[in-house]
Amino acid sequence: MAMQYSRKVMEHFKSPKNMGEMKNPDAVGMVGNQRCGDVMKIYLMVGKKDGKDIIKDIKFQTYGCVSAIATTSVTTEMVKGKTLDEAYKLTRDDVAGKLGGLPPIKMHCSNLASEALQDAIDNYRKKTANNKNNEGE
Amino acid sequence: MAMQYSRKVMEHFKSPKNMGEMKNPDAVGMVGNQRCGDVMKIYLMVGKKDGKDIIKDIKFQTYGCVSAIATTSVTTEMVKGKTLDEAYKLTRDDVAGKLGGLPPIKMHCSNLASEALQDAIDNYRKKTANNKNNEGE
Amino acid sequence: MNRIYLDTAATTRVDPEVMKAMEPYFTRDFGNMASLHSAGRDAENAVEKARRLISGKVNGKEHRLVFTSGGTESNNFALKGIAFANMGKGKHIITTRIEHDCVLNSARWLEKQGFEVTYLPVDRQGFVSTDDFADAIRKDTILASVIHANNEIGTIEPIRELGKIAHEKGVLFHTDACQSFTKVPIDLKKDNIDLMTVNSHKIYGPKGVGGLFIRQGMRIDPLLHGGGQEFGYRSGTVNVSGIIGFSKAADMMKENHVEHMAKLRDMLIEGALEIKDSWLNGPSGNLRLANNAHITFKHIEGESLIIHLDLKGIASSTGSACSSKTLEPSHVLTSLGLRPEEAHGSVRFSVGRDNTKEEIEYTIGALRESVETLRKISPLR
Amino acid sequence: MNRIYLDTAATTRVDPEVMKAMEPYFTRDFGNMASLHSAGRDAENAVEKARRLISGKVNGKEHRLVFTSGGTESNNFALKGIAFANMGKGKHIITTRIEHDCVLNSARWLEKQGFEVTYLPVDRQGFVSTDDFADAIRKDTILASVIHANNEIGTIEPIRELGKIAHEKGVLFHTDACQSFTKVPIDLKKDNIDLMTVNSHKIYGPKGVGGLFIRQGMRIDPLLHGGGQEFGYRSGTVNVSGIIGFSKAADMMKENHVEHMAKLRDMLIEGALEIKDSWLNGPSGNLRLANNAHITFKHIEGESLIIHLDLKGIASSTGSACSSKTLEPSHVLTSLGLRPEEAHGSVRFSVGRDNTKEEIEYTIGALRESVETLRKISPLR
Ligand SMILES: Cc1ncc(COP(=O)(O)O)c(C=O)c1O
Ligand SMILES: Cc1ncc(COP(=O)(O)O)c(C=O)c1O
Repeated sequence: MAMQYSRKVMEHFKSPKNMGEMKNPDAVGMVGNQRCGDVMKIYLMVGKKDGKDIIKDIKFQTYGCVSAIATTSVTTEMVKGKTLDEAYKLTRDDVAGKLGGLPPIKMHCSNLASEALQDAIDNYRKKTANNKNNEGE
Repeated sequence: MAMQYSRKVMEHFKSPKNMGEMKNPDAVGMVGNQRCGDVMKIYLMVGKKDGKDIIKDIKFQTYGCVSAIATTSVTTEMVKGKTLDEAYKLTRDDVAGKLGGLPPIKMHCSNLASEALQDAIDNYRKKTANNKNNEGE
Repeated sequence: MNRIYLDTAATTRVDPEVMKAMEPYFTRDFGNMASLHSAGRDAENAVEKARRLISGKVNGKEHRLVFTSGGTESNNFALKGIAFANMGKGKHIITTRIEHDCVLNSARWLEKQGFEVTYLPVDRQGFVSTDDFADAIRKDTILASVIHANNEIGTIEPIRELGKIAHEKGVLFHTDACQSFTKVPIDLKKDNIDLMTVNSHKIYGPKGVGGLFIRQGMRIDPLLHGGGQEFGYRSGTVNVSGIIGFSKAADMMKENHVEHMAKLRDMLIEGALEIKDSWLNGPSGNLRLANNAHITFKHIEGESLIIHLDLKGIASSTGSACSSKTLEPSHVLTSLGLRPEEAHGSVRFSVGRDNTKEEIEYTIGALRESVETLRKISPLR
Repeated sequence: MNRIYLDTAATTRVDPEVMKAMEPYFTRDFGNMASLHSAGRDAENAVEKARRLISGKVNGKEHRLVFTSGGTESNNFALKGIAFANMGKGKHIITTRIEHDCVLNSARWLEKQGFEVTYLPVDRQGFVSTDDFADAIRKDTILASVIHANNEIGTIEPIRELGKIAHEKGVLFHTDACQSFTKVPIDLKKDNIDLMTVNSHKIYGPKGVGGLFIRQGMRIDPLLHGGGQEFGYRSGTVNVSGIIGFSKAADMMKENHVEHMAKLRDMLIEGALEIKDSWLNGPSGNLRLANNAHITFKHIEGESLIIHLDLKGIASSTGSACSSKTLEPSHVLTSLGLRPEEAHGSVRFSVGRDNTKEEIEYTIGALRESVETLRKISPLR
């Protein structure tokens, strides 16, 4: 059947926010694979606010269908300026909700942006933990 | 499917020739039965011409479908004035041919007029044979 | 000559408003619903609206309306689809002797594939007995299919009671509502219906469109396998314009149309029965379909009468053997107990919402004349 | 914005002349062909004329054209009808991996009913090998079904040779000609075809109409049982207006339309292949369907590209998994040997007789832009 995308989805597809590569990111997350038709990459620049780690800048690159592109775009918009802890809690449902819903079949296949973000945050924390450990030696 | 009757069939159906009962016929023939949907009755008045028995007058009554009515009507028309021997040779195909053809399914079920005529002639011959026999006594 | 059309039980013309509703979907919004681009999306929206509208007419909230190519496909789909999907549970099916040929011949084909079928008798007015029905249900019965309103004699069957009995014994219940849809109130839930067949060309919609209501969650094999359209139940590029026409047609049928038809029907029956040696087949009053008048004239052969009336500008129909390919009289009429010679002499008039009182008066006169003429040339008395 | 429709392989608009030809049969000559009265006879004459016209296009003298509700029904009918009618002779069927879903899913359903099916592979351009075909035939093979021109990649199969091999070994030969009918010359006799599927909505006729050519005297079970319409092969009230539209559409397709389409196709292919990391799927030249251009763009996901083009006013189609309900990439593309990620990035443009050179030029420009944009936001290189 024809895919019925919400107006919001189409807006993000037409003009994705925070699109492109980031030079020297603090961390990168990536999920999906090409065989399945969706690959999402998220670049993070982390800053401090009130002693907490926040997302100072975020960028994405996506290979995939309309909903894959729209979900990564809206995700970057939703978490920019948030603390890492807050951003980490973002779920697929939050993303889909913000977009005014997704076609059911797309809900679980091209809605991987929150996972890509978590992967990026995980990578950031691992890296900083390693750095700390290294510092501790 | 819709029955496709020729113009000729429809003409005979609309205004049957020689239709009705005959008072005091020389012979009567009847074929078909009501269960099957067709009953044809033929009345004969026999005369002499050049020493031969001819059909001086003929009438019919038919219960049945369009082709049953048309075939009896045309049959009476075809044999009026003919000798009994000639009339006896009339076949279903002759009748159907004269009508410009019949729908295939109707060819063998409601095309019994020639049989009704033969039945009438048989009855006439039986009757006159009996009369001769009686005369011989 | 203005023709008088009294064969709406066979098919109806497409209403001009239905035509107007369909037109854009032929030439403008013609997209394939399965397409991703916007032409396909427009078509899909229209079809889903049509689906809701038609479902709304029969309280179809628990059901899925699957669009098909007509009543015949829907009935084949219902019987064969349920049979093949549920043969693990049992191979017995119940139906009646007065179903439309598409139910009967589907059932007969299933018998060849190893299913068993019980064909329930009917009484003189065409009613199935609820007792017979209950008695026929066995442990291995998977489906019962009973026509809602009969297409020849107009008898409306007690489907609510039959459906209740079926459900009490765990049997799926299907009804063929091609004649009754929009003419007899239907509530899929209250009437205990699991599957229901409807079609478009009996209600001033286009030919080649129909539907099968299927209770959600039911196991049924598709009849048409393929691209997975119609929720996977019925594949094939969706006939968008046809469906839009069907729903417009369903929308246009109103209570007052039904009342109008019932009035003309009764007028016609009354006039026809004044001709001697004639009788009505099927019940009278509320248990008779609003548009159906079915009369037997003794010593008359139906085809001849039909054609006689046709020459007078009146379109009607007959159950006579002579009008059928098999040369057998209508199975519905013989199931009522009519003898073949009686079945031959029966005519169906089915009125429509466009017919007028004047047309019915003219028809009664023409009928009287034609019957007289044909009786005059008949050797039977 | 004037839209550019490049999805004629999915469906076409109804030509205004086709519409005009159909109109009287909706509202005036709407009779049921099975009726005795003259309304029914008029309808019948029109349908028989349509049957002769369409048959004449493919030298169908030894065949009977049976009208159906479309390509899906015809293919289901051919496979299941032959299977059930001939299972006494054998239960093996041959088909290919690149058939339309309605053939494949009919075959799979038959497997569940105890039939065995061989799905022949194809080469990188989509051709079935005649050797493979001959080798697959067994003593118990009853039917071989090979698509004439593939709906995704446009490959025209060597059906004349395949049909010859089938006939030498006493196997019935069916071909699905939904895409090729009126675009590729067909001679049912010379091409050794026993059964052939055609439909209307790919050639500017209405949706919901198709046909199956059946060689006379062949044993085949109906798929739709019922009132015995269409010589008993396909029951259901005949879709008169649809059939008239189908035949008008067939009549209107001319050699120069095919040439026009082939020219635009080649122009589009040439322009698209100038975009780097792209290739054509299926053959080029005479063995390719006149309206089909099927291109893969590396590192592009098809749905996104289709929608991008749609926003620019261009309707096209993709074999990407993301556009299908199963989330599997097109079985045709993977059968060619394309990897899933390659299948995702493929787009089908199917031109029509109304398209212009200017439209194709615009499309090539839009395509270049969209591919660039999508590659820019992609993390893949
Ligand atoms: C009761 C009934 N069932 C089924 C059908 C078949 O429907 P269709 O002609 O749409 O195939 C009809 C009418 O033709 C009918 O009256
Ligand atoms: C090759 C092929 N076969 C069968 C079909 C199915 O035909 P329909 O949509 O008329 O059911 C199509 C198109 O949809 C097709 O392209």
